[in-house]
Amino acid sequence: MSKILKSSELGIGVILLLLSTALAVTSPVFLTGDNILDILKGNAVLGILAIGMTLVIITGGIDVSVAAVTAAITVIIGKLAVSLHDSGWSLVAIFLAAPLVGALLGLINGLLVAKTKIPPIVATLGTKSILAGATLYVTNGAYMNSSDLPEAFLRFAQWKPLGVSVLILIFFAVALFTWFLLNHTVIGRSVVAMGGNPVSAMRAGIHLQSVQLFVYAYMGCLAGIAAIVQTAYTKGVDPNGFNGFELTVIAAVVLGGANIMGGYGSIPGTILGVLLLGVMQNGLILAHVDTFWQDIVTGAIILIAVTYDVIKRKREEANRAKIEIEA
Amino acid sequence: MNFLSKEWILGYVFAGLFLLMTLFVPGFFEAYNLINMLFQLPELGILSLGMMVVLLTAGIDLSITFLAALAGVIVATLLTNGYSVPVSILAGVATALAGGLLNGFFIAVVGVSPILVTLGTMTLFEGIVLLLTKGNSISGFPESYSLIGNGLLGAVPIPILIFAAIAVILSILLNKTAWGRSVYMFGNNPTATLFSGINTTRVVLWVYLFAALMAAVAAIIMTSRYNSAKVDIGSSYLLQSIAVAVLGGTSISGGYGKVIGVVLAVGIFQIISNGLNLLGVSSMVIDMLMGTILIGVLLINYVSAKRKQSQTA
Amino acid sequence: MKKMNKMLSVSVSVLLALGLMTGCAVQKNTAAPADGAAGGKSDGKLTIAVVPKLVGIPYFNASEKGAKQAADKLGVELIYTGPTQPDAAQQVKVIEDLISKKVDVIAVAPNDAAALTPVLKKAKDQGIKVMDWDTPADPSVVELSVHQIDDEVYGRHMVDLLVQAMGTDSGKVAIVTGGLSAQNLNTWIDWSKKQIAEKYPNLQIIGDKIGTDEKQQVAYQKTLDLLKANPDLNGILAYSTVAPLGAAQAIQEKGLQDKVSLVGVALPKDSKPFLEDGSLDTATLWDPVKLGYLTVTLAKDLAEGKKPTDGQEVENVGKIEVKADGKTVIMGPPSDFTKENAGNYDF
Amino acid sequence: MQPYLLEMKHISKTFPGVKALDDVQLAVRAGEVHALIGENGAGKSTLIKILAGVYHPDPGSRFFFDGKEVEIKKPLDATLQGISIIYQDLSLFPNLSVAENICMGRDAGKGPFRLVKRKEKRELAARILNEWGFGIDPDARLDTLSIAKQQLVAIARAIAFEAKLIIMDEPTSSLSSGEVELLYKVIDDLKRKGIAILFVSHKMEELFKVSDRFTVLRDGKYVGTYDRDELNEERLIALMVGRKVEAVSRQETQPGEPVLEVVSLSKRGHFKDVSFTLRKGEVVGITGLVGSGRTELAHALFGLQKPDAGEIRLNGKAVSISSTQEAVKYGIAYVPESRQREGLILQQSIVRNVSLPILKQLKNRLGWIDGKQEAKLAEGYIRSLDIRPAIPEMATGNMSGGNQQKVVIAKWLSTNPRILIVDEPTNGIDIGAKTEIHRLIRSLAADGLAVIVISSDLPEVLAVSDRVLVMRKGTISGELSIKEATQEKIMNLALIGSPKAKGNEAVGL
Repeated sequence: MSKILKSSELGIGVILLLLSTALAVTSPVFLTGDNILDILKGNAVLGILAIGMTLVIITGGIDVSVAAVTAAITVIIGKLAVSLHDSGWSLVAIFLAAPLVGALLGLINGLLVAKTKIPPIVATLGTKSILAGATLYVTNGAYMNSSDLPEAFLRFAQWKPLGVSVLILIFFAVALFTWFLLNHTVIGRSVVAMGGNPVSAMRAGIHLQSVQLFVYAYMGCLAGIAAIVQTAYTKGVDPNGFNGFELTVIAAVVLGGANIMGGYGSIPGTILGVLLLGVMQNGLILAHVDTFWQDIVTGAIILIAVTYDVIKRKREEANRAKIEIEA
Repeated sequence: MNFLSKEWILGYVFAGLFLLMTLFVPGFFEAYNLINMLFQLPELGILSLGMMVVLLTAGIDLSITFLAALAGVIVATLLTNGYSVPVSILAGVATALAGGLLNGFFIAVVGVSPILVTLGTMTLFEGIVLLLTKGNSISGFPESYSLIGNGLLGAVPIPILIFAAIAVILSILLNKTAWGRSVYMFGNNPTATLFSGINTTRVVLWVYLFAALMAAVAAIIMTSRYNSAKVDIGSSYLLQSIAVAVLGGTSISGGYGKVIGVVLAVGIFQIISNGLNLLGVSSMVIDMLMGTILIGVLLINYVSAKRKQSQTA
Repeated sequence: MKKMNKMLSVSVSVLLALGLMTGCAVQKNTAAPADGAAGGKSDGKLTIAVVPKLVGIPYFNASEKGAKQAADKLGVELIYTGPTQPDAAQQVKVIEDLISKKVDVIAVAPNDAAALTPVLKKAKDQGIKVMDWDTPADPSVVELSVHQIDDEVYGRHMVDLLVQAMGTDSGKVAIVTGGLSAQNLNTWIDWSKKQIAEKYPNLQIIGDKIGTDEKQQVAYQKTLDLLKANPDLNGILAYSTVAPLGAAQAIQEKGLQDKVSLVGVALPKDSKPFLEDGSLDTATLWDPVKLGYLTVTLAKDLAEGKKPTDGQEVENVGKIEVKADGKTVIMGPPSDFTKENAGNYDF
Repeated sequence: MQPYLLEMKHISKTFPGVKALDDVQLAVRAGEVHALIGENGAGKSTLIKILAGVYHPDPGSRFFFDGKEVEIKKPLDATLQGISIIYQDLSLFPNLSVAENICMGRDAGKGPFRLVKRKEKRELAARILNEWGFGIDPDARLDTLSIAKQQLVAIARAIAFEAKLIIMDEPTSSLSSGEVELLYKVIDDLKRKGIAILFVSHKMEELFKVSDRFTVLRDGKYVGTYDRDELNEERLIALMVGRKVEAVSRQETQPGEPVLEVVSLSKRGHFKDVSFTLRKGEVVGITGLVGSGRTELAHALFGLQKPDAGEIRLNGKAVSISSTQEAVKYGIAYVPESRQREGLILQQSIVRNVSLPILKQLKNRLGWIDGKQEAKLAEGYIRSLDIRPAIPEMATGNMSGGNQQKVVIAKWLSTNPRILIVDEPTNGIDIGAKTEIHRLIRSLAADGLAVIVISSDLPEVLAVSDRVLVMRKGTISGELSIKEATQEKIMNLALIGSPKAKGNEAVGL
């Protein structure tokens, strides 16, 4: 029990719970299964990207190019769809190409970060502007709608095994897989170890550059999956659809208790962070909060959540010291 | 003199680009265009200096552009309601400082990490501006106000004079005052600085207040130059100001950064964007080039630092 | 010293690489050949700069197409350039650089009309003809104002269309918009509200307009929430070319095509799938290609000192209307796109 | 005579421009504790890093382990051969569980997507912790443990790798006396199981207590290997330094009027009811176990922590010190425990470090920092404290520990303090520099400063103090004058709270 109470996800969990309770009271719709599924589906893209970003942040890095990478891949998906039409290959091609291209783009970030020691925020800021510029230059912002997408892909987008949209299932699968990867595989533990103490990790035989390459490539790969989900979600491709989204992704991760300096971060925490943002957006409309107040409320809740977290941590530390002396 | 320092390398790039543009871009080296650039550069330059000071303490201020928008809207509202120019400007500056104080309070006093606080306040300030303006722009200022952003003193635009004054003052503040020294020291090692009897809370608080002041000054120049205030005015300067500060040699992990570097970096951005615009290059390509240059210059820094290391070690 | 030479050579090679990239980029950008930009008027051709709110979105791509057609046909040099974000500050910079380039006419679609006033004055001082298109600028500085539409007519028209689609003039409607700070959208919304107040007092507007960041997925999510929060909603008015798509998608997803009517500002090509299944009842817009064409045509006339006249027949565009002030041009009434005719357009 | 477990011959290591090791040799037998000693810069850490696979020796170097010639290319090779190293900073992971820390590295080199057998690891960790009686919960997160416990985790990790040779780099530097005893006991156990230990330390006393043989390095060269019986402290120091080092000659001082009176000072969870008086011109040593509240007490005096109850009186007047700048204003100076983390800004120069606390007083007419005055100040201290290298613009990060500590002291002297609190003044500083620091502390007191020295190093406490306060579990368990103080009495006070033990066996924990 005490372990659960101490977990770093607690703060955000409490805030989410309070917010949800308040919303459930004010709006009868909020707690319906339908609405919850909508929230999950609407935030699947954010969730997938945030999960990738969690690994990056655990190693003490950051990737601000994530929105540009995702947007670029949605465009590639669109191009593939158009050139392959309805052939059965289109679906396969999309599902193979998206994560692969993403991983390659991520690898470029990884190489810059690992090999040249350029701070991650700067390196990825650079790749972000290159990639975003290139995407717009190539597409000129041209929008694609569902009639450009293959029939098979649209069927996939609508697929609801067990009554739950496949997009939500992909989100859960990514979460589960990444959680497993992080906690039960060699590379996952290396990621956490590197975040905790890079020098010790090197001494313990962990190849730091490989770990960095891995996290950025994995981030890219998830951006590819997110691009598929996004395309299925909007049934269209909008090269401008991700402008400024990187900050939302980072916000979700840090709200979820990850330490921006590295070392700490968890998949359950990140999911809570994603949900907090999702519930906030959903709830503000359901609760009929005036449009012009919505940003103010959102900003205030973020401030409260992060402050609560810091105060809680400080108190924990003070208590820890006390335990030592009495023992 | 170390001719291979980050700042010198920036100087070479700046001079080289200037030469290249003068030779190959018609209309670049003409009085009108040169003055034009001097009008364009200060907004980003001033915001970048604000960002640089924050970066020196290993912080970041994501709220800077929306804080500028907020200050601009306050100034604009008062001006259009008949208040005098000084009163309106004062109110705008005061509003920005209040915003800076909010950032500073959460960061320096409560101890929340800067990226989180300013992520929250960024949304908060945007919300306040939206609430105040309902998304509309506010315009119609007195002639005397528009002089700030559009006037010339002799042949020199007033905004660039303001920028130059700020750059000089900031240089002095950072290099010659106890506060400036403490900023660098805090950026290198906050604990040791606190343990040296420095009131680090106050140092950091002033850093965010300074950034807020820069936001206010940029806001005044922008609203005056554009004769209007609106929620998203200058919003594209956020990532640009970080990029400029970093290109200028500022270390994102704190403790290193020079005003001259940032000034050169903003000049480089200005020359590229103006020169390529004159050539008729698409804005998208310009964005791409900015990214390439950012990475390129940092790679040069990396290579030269590495070479230096292998020579001295 | 040797070290320094090495460093210099590195710097120079970087610069050269940049120069090369720039060169390629220019070559690719055939719309504005480097030498055309260079001389400006050297070959006697007029240079007309058309500045959209931003580049890289379908709507302004369509206008670019029309503008290019007109430029080719009329034998003028066209520069179609704008910022990559709808930021007034960036737009001002683009115009300032165009002034340096000494173009003959600048036609701008302002992100913020007031913000452009000083720079447009500057352009005039340099002897450049100044006009606006798509969205009006400060009327005191522009010599010509090309409106695709009469804002009042358009705003009211949207409400009429919605009532028509709902089949009743009573019920609850909601307003979804692209960006809360988009000037032209806000103007239309205000006229629509006026129309509701004056003509359909039984229509009730729920809450304030809902901003969607010019992003389809956001419009989609927020409309979903809106539908849930207001189960008795009868109609939605969606402004901006992206918002109606997201809103339609939400209606489609919840199977509310018959219950909730949707009228929006949208391009026919993008909205076709939604028109077909009834989630979007009517999309209403002008032809942005024609708008681009008209803008360049009138810009050339402006440069040559010709004034537009009411009822003038413009080739490839049709009859135009000129308001009493002699400089406000209206392209014509909006086109309504429905499932029947949406397939006939290629924008 | 049994064969050597480890034999290194003709080891050289050249860095660009520097020959760090020049034909050095080292031979360690199984089951012995072998001390590797030398001053800072003698090449100890380079040799250790070669052993650990971090550095590669120059060609011609030969390396035998367990009877065969081996080549160690990367850290993992060393671990797999059975060489484990416990770094001074322990090299553990604060964000991972004890079990994972113990098993970290076991999977290195395996495919990245191999599964981690967490249950197996936990069992292994639990077994080792249990067998060796370390009393640590394998599921606890490392950063919830004390440094001493973390050290045991590091040892458990070496055991888990079935290490035949464990290298301990300054293992006792952050341990208090009682914890050190526990470590000795563990070392004994390791020896009994045939594990060799290569022990690096600066503390003479402990070297003689635990080591069987000594290898001495000086200036990157091999001086010799000696049995314990061949050596005494004096001889060993002479071998290390290459000259004779005189012990601190004690200048007797006459304590003046009370400067600082602490009355019933308490801070919940840290210390309770602490009272003592500090006089002008005297040095008071405060010792006790790490975690006994010594550093926290110093923090309270320096305004870093607010006490809950009690009074601090300066020159008879009660004051409340709520921030470091107030402490400085009252003439209190604090040389913190960690030179590198808390004491210095390593990236910055000597000048800038020295002037930091008095920047506001260095103003010229314009209100700017007076650069000339600042440089003069630093140069003055460089001369008077004999700081080397005597380059004012030198970044402090590139200096040796002893000189770094002098810069910290110079920084505080610049504020003209009346009270100087020094926390672990010679941690990780080599012998020559250590006595120099001790002499400096004595001479400062002789000049009228009131000094508190907090230290776990009992010989140091006895060498510099006029009076010794011993803390135990947050309270002062006893006070001894320098005449009556002995190491044994201090230990008893620290461990059981009374100066007399019933029997010596009770001390060993």
